[in-house]
Amino acid sequence: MDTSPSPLNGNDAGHLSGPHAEPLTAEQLRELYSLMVAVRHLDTSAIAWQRQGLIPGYAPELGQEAAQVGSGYAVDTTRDFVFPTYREMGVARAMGVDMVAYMSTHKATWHGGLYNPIESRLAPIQAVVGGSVLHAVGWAHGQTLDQADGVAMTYFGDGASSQGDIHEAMNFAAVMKAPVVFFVQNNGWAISVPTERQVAGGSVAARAAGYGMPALRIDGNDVVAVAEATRRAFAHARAGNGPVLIEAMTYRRGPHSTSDDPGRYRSLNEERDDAGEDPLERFRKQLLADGIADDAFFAEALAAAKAEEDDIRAGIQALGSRPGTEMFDLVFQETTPALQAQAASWREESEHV
Amino acid sequence: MDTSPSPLNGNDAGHLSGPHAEPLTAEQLRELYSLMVAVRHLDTSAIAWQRQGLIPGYAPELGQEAAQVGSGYAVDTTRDFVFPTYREMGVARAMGVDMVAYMSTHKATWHGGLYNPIESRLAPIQAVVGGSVLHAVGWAHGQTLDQADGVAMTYFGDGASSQGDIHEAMNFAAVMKAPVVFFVQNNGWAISVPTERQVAGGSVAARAAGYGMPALRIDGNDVVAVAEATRRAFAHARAGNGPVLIEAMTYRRGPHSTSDDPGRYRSLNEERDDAGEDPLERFRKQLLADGIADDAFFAEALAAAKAEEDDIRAGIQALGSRPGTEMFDLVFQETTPALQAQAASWREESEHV
Amino acid sequence: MSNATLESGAAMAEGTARRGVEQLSMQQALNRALDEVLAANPKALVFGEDCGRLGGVFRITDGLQAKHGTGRVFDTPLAESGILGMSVGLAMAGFHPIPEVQFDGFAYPAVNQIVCQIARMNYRSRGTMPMPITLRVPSFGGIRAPEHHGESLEALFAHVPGLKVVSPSNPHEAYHLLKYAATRPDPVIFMEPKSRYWQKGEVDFDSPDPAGSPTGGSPTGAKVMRAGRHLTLVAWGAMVARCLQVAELAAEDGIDIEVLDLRWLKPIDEATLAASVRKTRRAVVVHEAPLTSGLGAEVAQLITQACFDTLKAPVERITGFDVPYPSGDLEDEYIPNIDRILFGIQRVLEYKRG
Amino acid sequence: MSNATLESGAAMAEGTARRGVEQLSMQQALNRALDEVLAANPKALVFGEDCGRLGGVFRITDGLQAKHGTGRVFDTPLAESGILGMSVGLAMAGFHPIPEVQFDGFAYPAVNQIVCQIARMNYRSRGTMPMPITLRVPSFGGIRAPEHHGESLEALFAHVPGLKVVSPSNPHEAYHLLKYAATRPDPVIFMEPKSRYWQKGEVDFDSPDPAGSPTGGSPTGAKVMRAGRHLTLVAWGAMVARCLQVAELAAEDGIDIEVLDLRWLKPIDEATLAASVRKTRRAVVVHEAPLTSGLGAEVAQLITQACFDTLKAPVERITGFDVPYPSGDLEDEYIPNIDRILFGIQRVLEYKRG
Ligand SMILES: Cc1ncc(C[n+]2csc(CCOP(=O)(O)OP(=O)(O)O)c2C)c(N)n1
Ligand SMILES: Cc1ncc(C[n+]2csc(CCOP(=O)(O)OP(=O)(O)O)c2C)c(N)n1
Ligand SMILES: [Mg+2]
Ligand SMILES: [Mg+2]
Repeated sequence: MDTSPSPLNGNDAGHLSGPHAEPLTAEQLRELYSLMVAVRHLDTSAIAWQRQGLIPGYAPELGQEAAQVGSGYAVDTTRDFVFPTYREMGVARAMGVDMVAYMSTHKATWHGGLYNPIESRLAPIQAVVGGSVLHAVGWAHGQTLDQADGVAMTYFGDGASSQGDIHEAMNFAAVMKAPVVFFVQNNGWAISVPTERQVAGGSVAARAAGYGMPALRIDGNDVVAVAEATRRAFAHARAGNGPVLIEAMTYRRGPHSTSDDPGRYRSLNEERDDAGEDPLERFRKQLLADGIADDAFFAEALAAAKAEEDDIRAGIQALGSRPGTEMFDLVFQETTPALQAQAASWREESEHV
Repeated sequence: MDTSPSPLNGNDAGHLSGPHAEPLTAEQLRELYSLMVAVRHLDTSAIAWQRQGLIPGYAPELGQEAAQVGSGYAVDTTRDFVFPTYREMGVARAMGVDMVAYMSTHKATWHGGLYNPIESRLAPIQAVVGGSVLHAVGWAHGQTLDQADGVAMTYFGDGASSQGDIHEAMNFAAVMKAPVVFFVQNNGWAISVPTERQVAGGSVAARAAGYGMPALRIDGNDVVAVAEATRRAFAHARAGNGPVLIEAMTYRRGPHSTSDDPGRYRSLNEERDDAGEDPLERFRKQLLADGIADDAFFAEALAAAKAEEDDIRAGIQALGSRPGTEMFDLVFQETTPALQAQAASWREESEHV
Repeated sequence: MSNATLESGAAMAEGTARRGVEQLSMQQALNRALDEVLAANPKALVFGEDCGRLGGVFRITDGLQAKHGTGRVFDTPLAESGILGMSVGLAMAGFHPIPEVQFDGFAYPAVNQIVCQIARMNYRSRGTMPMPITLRVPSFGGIRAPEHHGESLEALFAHVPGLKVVSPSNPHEAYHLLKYAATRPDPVIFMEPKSRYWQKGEVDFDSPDPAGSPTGGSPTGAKVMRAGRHLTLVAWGAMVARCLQVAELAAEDGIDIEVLDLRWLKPIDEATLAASVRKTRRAVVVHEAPLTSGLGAEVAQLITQACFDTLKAPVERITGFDVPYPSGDLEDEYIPNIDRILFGIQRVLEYKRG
Repeated sequence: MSNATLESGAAMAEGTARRGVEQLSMQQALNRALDEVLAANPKALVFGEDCGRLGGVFRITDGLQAKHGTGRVFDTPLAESGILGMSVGLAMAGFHPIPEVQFDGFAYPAVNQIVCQIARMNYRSRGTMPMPITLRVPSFGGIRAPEHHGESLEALFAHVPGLKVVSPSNPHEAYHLLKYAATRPDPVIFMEPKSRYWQKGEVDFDSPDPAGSPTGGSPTGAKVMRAGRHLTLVAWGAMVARCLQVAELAAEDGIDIEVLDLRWLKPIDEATLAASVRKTRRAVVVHEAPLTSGLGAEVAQLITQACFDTLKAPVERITGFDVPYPSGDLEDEYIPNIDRILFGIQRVLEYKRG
């Protein structure tokens, strides 16, 4: 796989414009590595938490750390806004979202997560496949109307690409020239269905040309390539050139979720052959080879990741259930008499008062 | 505009395969002309019928006769199946559907039309934009499962191309290699919205490449080009090569429907400039120039069209309302006690018995 | 919503200057309300299929693009899920979207965005991302239209937690309810009775409560449109006018009918409903939607719960049948007509415990 | 449907050979039913997201692809409207599609195809294009799942003319109702109570009517699961088991409760409902869906209409609240629990006029 981001379209639109960003500094590369280690460690820990009964379920992102950290790192949280699926823990972490609040969704504390999406610049966790992609288009069009310079980035998978909403979103964005980055993580699978029986033509990026939209199909396991492609896409959209699609080719190395059993649809041999090199290990080797980081740095990063995980686990353990009144109080901005009556009878009957 | 059908895709899939059909004979060309005149005459008559109060409304297809007659003519009604929208009168006529039964929908006699869709090989008239495109995919996949050789052709407009279902249909069809011809009439308008504010990238055909599907973008006002492109697409799909998309570039010369007022969104000058030459007049000139037909033939064709319209009008005039019991009897194959009770009370109260 | 009677809609928004009374069609009244909402709130946006240049197929948005600009009033591509999904994002960005779906039946492709996103985003985001979206849906039947152009989706919408649903019955209600709905911080489905678009009526701009209304009206809650003693007819949308006609006819036979315009289909004003039926002791609910699992069941059950002791007969429902909305003339058989409503009234009045 | 009691489902289909009784989970019973339907009808097809190789996320279709081939049992791309729209075309071509949507909440993207196409094609085509589509929807809550994985859509479906809706409450019902539904010529929404998938129970393959059932059962209509004299509890899906528990508890206090499994949510078996409440004179309806405009309103109103004279108290509804389905522990507060049902029963039993 070619590691440099390459425009897929032969047409004019295929060339991204907008100011070119400086290459990543050594400091930034190390930061990317630290983020990836933190994410990897939290991700594998979360599976252990689930086995230990601390959380009821989890959707691992093992193997997608480069795609998630690299793209999340490119977000300018002072003006951009991100729309995740249910699997973007690495994006949230790279954006600096409170991770106890984020992981609370996996403790089944609150569906959308407990973080404040407005302050975090990260929309609530979204369980409908493809559900939020149109939201990004609306938010981005709002930037145009407000003459502001924020860009919306929306994540979706190879499976989600089959949903009608994805098409409507791309068409709306391209018609309105909305500043949107469509970030596709093509991780090879939608639960048990491989990309080749999901994505006709084989590439989500190839769809972009049909909307006159530029697309980049990149090596999603190369964190630097991902970060740079995402920055280019942001610059292009921010400069008023309309939407861009990035298809990051990666691999879901783990199960779909902690209740999935991948052995039913793929063999360990297939996993090994298709997954390619581990993005974290690969980045480590590259940093070493380039003399940007050494074993001491890697050890330190891992230690920091472990300490971070300890804190997050403690935070998750400390999370109690949400009070039942929230069920009623958070439905509307202006509540209704019927809802108040239901809340009252619930209180009476549940609390036996 | 180039009048020859040209594959749009640079990729392999761009070349249609399947046996080549013989060129159209002089007899067939005259038949096409007669059909176009019949359709033109019925279409303009229907507008008059609406003004006279014979029918409550109508969706004219003025200007789309070549696209409709040419494509409908290519259908093999012994094995293929066609899925129309609300504007395919010309297709129905070219396929030999009973025109009183077809036009009954515009008398508001029965929403789907009174013709038998199974026998006519034409699905009921469809008012949901894009609503039946997936049906064609399912029907076509049924052919694959049955190892039969029928092809499904589904019609939709430039406006409908924005619907999510269209994307899902193309992706399903291409993933399953279903024998479907997606026939797009790009008539420049979706009610008041022109194609350039509807179809990002400007071409529905250009979307096909993203699914690895061949597409033809053709002059939809050239009936011969349309018929030949459609035959090629059928041959390709019938030979097991999967779906094909045809985008027939044409122009809606009339209002969207008899209740529309195009003066609110386009000027007569714009209409004249954008519509191009009348497809019927153009074909007439061509037949004359090629010595295939003469004025006597044209006069005869028109006389036949008028006679036909007389019969259809008489048939429509004679159509009474459907009996109210049909409301209840046609809901299910196996009715329910609740529905029978409602039918009984309706009978009692409406017929005052 | 509960305290909202305090702010009496238009009159407050426009200050205290009296603006008087005009004869308008419902189409004009809705157009006026949108115009004023756009003028008052720079974050309000009006969009949908053919809403811009054409002014909508029913001309409800006529002239608004010319006046407020193509940024505020615009055409979208032909995709209802896209329109509603985009509305979510615009709301997140601080706008007040007022989208239109062209006809009731074309709300179905957007149900996923309406139910799973619009209705739940305030909840999911713990109140940080309100969804002030006013979805206009030209609704109900009665205009001999093609298939899917005569649907009544109120039961579907009313069942969805997080949505509010309202339907005006005349130009005055249309003006005030739309102005009210389009300034709320919660999503409201605004169901316009398309068969009434061209009917004229008096609009009192100064107060949601028309002069001479039997109850103190407000843009929230139900409204008694005609006081009566013998039976309560409950209706909404286009059926209110029909029920008023029925009441006139019944009056000739000495039957004194109270007509209640439910207005808000969610939340339902149980108090006004109960007060009316406690007085009349008999009720008939009328709607165009199919009978089974229609909103009439909810209304009937609320009445029965509240008035079980006083009810003289079970609440009767006169509704559309459990059949797809029919074509042409059959429309008159499907939509509750005067005869069927009168039969229902008769059954209730003649009910004997047995 | 009305005459369908004549053919008693499985027993007929399999001839007269006795097949006996087995202990199965609902997952196994459904899997068995699908296997037999596929074997008996070469035009039957099973498909959906992950239905093939994986056997479905709940393993309902486990092993079916291996046994019946990839043509008969297959995975689709991830698009629910696509799945249902394709089903329409397959039905037109003479197949009997048995599609699955992976979870209740993901039926919403397919609502347009379900409501405007599947439910109406038989009508639109004047009976020439029947839609024998059996849509399996893993439904209702109770498994601490992510958002949109615990929805109850029965009120929406029951309101749609042209659809039939059924929900099994135990493995025996699951086996017989699915075999019955999947051999009907009309579209049936088959709502599987996912929280009951792993509960075992006795399946009598020879007759839809389990040995010892108080009523002569059949795959149509409602079924009395426990006879009682003081009050009728009406429920469906997972709530039936809960109501049976409640009845046991109430029995300790000398309260004799009849539990009615509604089974068919459209058409509703009014006769059995009325017969039960005429006897007990009191009724409580229990469902997981939100209260307002839920199917409980329809059931309550049908009871009230039929039993107005004998009812001792208004029918009570114990339901989910008008809030989005909540996360985690709050699920136990939202779904009607034993306490809330007992409170409701108490209110009805203690109701005094006046
Ligand atoms: C509309 C919808 N349909 C079905 C599901 C169930 N589901 C959850 S994840 C998933 C697969 C998604 O695959 P992909 O988009 O590739 O994302 P990935 O899981 O690989 O990150 C499915 C079918 C859903 N959440 N939403
Ligand atoms: C789902 C849906 N949304 C909206 C409409 C209302 N409507 C009817 S025709 C039409 C425009 C269709 O344009 P196009 O697909 O280009 O077909 P044309 O009318 O030009 O033949 C619209 C918006 C509809 N019928 N269905
Ligand atoms: Mg994937
Ligand atoms: Mg068009």
